[in-house]
Amino acid sequence: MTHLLTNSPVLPVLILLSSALLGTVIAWRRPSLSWPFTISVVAVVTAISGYNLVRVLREGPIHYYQGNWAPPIGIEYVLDHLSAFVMLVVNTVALLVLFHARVVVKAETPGKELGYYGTALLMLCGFNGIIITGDLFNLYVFLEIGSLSLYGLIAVGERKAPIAAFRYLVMGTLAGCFYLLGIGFLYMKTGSLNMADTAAILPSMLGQPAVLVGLMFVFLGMGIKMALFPLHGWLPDAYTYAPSASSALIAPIGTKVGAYVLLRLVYFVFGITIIARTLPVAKVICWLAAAGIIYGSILAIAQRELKRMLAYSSIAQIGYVALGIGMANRWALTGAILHIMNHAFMKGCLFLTAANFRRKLGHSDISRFDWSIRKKMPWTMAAFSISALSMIGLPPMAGFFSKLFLAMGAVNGKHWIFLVVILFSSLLNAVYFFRVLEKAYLKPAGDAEAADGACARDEAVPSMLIPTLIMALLLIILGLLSTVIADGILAHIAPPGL
Amino acid sequence: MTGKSDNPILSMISRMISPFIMIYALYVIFHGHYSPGGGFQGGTMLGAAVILSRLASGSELSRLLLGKGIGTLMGAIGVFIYFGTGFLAMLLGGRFLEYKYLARIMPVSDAMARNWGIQFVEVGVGLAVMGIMVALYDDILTGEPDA
Amino acid sequence: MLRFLTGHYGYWFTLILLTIGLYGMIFKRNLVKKLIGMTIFQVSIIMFYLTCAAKFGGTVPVLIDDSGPAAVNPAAYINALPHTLMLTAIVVGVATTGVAFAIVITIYKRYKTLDEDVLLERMKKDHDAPAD
Amino acid sequence: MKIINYFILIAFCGLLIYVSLDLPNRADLDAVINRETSPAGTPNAAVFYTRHSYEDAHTPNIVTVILADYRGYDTMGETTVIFTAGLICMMLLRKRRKP
Repeated sequence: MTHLLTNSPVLPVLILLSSALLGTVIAWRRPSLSWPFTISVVAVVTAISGYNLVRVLREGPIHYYQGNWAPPIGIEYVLDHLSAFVMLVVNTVALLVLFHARVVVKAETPGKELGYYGTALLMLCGFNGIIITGDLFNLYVFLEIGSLSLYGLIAVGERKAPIAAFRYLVMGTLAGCFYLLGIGFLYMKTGSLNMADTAAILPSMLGQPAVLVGLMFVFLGMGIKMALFPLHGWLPDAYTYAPSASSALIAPIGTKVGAYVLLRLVYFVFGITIIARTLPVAKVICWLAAAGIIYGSILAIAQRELKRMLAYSSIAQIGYVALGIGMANRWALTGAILHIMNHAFMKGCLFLTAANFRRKLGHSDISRFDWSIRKKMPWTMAAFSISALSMIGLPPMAGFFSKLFLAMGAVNGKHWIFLVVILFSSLLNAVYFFRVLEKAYLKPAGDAEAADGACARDEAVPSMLIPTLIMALLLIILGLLSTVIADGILAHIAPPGL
Repeated sequence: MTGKSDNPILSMISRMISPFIMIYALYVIFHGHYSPGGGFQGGTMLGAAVILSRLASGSELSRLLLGKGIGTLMGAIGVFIYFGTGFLAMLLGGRFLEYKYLARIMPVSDAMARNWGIQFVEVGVGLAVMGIMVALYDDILTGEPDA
Repeated sequence: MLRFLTGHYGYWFTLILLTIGLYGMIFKRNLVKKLIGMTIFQVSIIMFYLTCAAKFGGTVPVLIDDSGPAAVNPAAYINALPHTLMLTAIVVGVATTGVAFAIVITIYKRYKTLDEDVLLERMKKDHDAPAD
Repeated sequence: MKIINYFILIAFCGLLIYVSLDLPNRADLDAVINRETSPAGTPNAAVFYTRHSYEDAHTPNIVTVILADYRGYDTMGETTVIFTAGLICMMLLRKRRKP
């Protein structure tokens, strides 16, 4: 057994892959078994990724060679503080969302549990594979596994879901092809596919056009995957029309992995010199991110439907992460990684509450909210309020600390405009969240039945409520722990030249 | 073309040809070490042979060749063979997909153990590709009047 | 100059294919034609990788004389790595096209059209109907 | 809206022309990817495969050795891609069994 644990970096991906296969075969015989099987597998994977993080903190970065071939020859898995941390966040959020998904999947996509849980496991396998790999082409293969599963999870929804899924598929495949073209140019110039090896070769050929255009294409591909501002066309429809369980699974994890890949490639492969001086990619990322924050926040205010509002707020929040990546100093980088974690939990909690509303009230239209909700679903509203306050950035909750780090990064880098953007957008966040809170707590209910305030408590089923409350609770705990996380884990992430 | 194709020549020829396509596909899979070929090319040809019989003699008749629902299951088995070989190497003490350690349970040298490892993997890939090709054809066809 | 031309004409053919693929994806209204454009785009990237793999006077990467590592002359065999990568890219292209056609079929079953503009109108008509 | 599309297409074309001018000649032997060691001193993977594939796996076909042994993990990921496509088509298109 201890021998297996020496292979712990590769275990999460392998377990998820084999359980997706096994799960399909098992559930073929007894469909009722697919949900418990999936939950136990994701729980085991979360435990292993927790063990991986502890192991990295103890032993420092771990390099795992597939088939025991050294890096330029074989494929290498790099488990350092950044990848172990993001893997733990992704797996924890997925565990909580999948725990919540049992009732919703049975209600919204009856009879499709067999394929649904298999695809969810494969999506997680793809994303874990992206986060931990140290090889450029291997990242493309697992990017395709993750993206294909996303298209499937969205397309299984109701009337308009396939159209949103088709649009996402065309843009996602285009992004994958841009990324492949980008590493094609890099391979033609450097002759190596390993990230660390390419990073060592690139300084000798810094200003050459092929390397710069390769960087541009990789950035373009990952920009579409993480829905950076001008490339976000697919996101609002995809999150709104997907079934509730899928949008709760995709929103916290999908765009974050794209941001993680951009961060990994820009800092650890291309290096600071290329993105800051020879080609102002850092500046471009910053300005697109700032425009995205403002655009996303303003459009979120204008939305009538809760899930569409959350989709536009996702575009704004991924703008924060991109801003942190673009500002290229230690504070901003820590803020970006912290915001990947915070936003994963916040958006997960918000989409779970939206799923609860859809399940119990039959709709999630903001205009039809009134204070009967507070009486009918007090706990779900409490979770919604906590995550809304965290999105706005109030101190005890986690959202405040990541915005704090980003603001200090802006001050440190003397980017005054971005500092203004961060503070002003927090105001915009407040506007579109308080609009919902105000309706849910203060707007007198129209119909008589709720007028005397005696409407019965119609709370969501416990199996849907517990994960939502756990996530809300985690937001507060992570908020208090954020300085510990920043100093303990994120301080060790030292991209060369920063 | 309803049910049994009304063109006897077509169904007769397809029934004669598809076995030979399959034999050549097996040759491509197993001869992948010495000549261009391997799991993917062979698996696609196997899938093509089954789909040829589906097209020519209709799905009912062709169900005897390969059942309707078995495609995805066969794909799962194929990927499991690939994963199993790598995991077996890991259980025997090496890293994942390190076929050298298969030599511990096979009476061959390290290099030949890798040769056999590659062979098992190619068979797994061939099976997976064939299963999924036929499954895709069947799924896209559900609900249509039988081709 | 001739050396430059003979060395780069391969890339320009790939470039033309890439542009045609992108044109198909952006400008065509029919969903299936978008998919055709996407497939052209994927295949042209495969062509690009294969033009990188060529070597002057190199043959198929199957070893003829199996003598030791020192005796093998790498210049005699073309670069095998891009060919391996493109096996993977071809299969990814097939899988994506398969899923895309599955989605197009579900769209056609529900909206009875494959034209994007008609589709958007019917989606809006749905929108005014009671919430889905 | 049309203008933006045309602009995207032309910009894409321009970028590709700009790159193709800098790429090495198509089949010359002293390009960076065909040299023994890369500029940073690490061994070049492609040449290593050509030399050591028979010694490591007694298999003349170099592509098969790379495919299944040196970069075998890529191929497993790719077989998973096929299986994902099969699973998704089964999920989307197959009629629900009557419970």
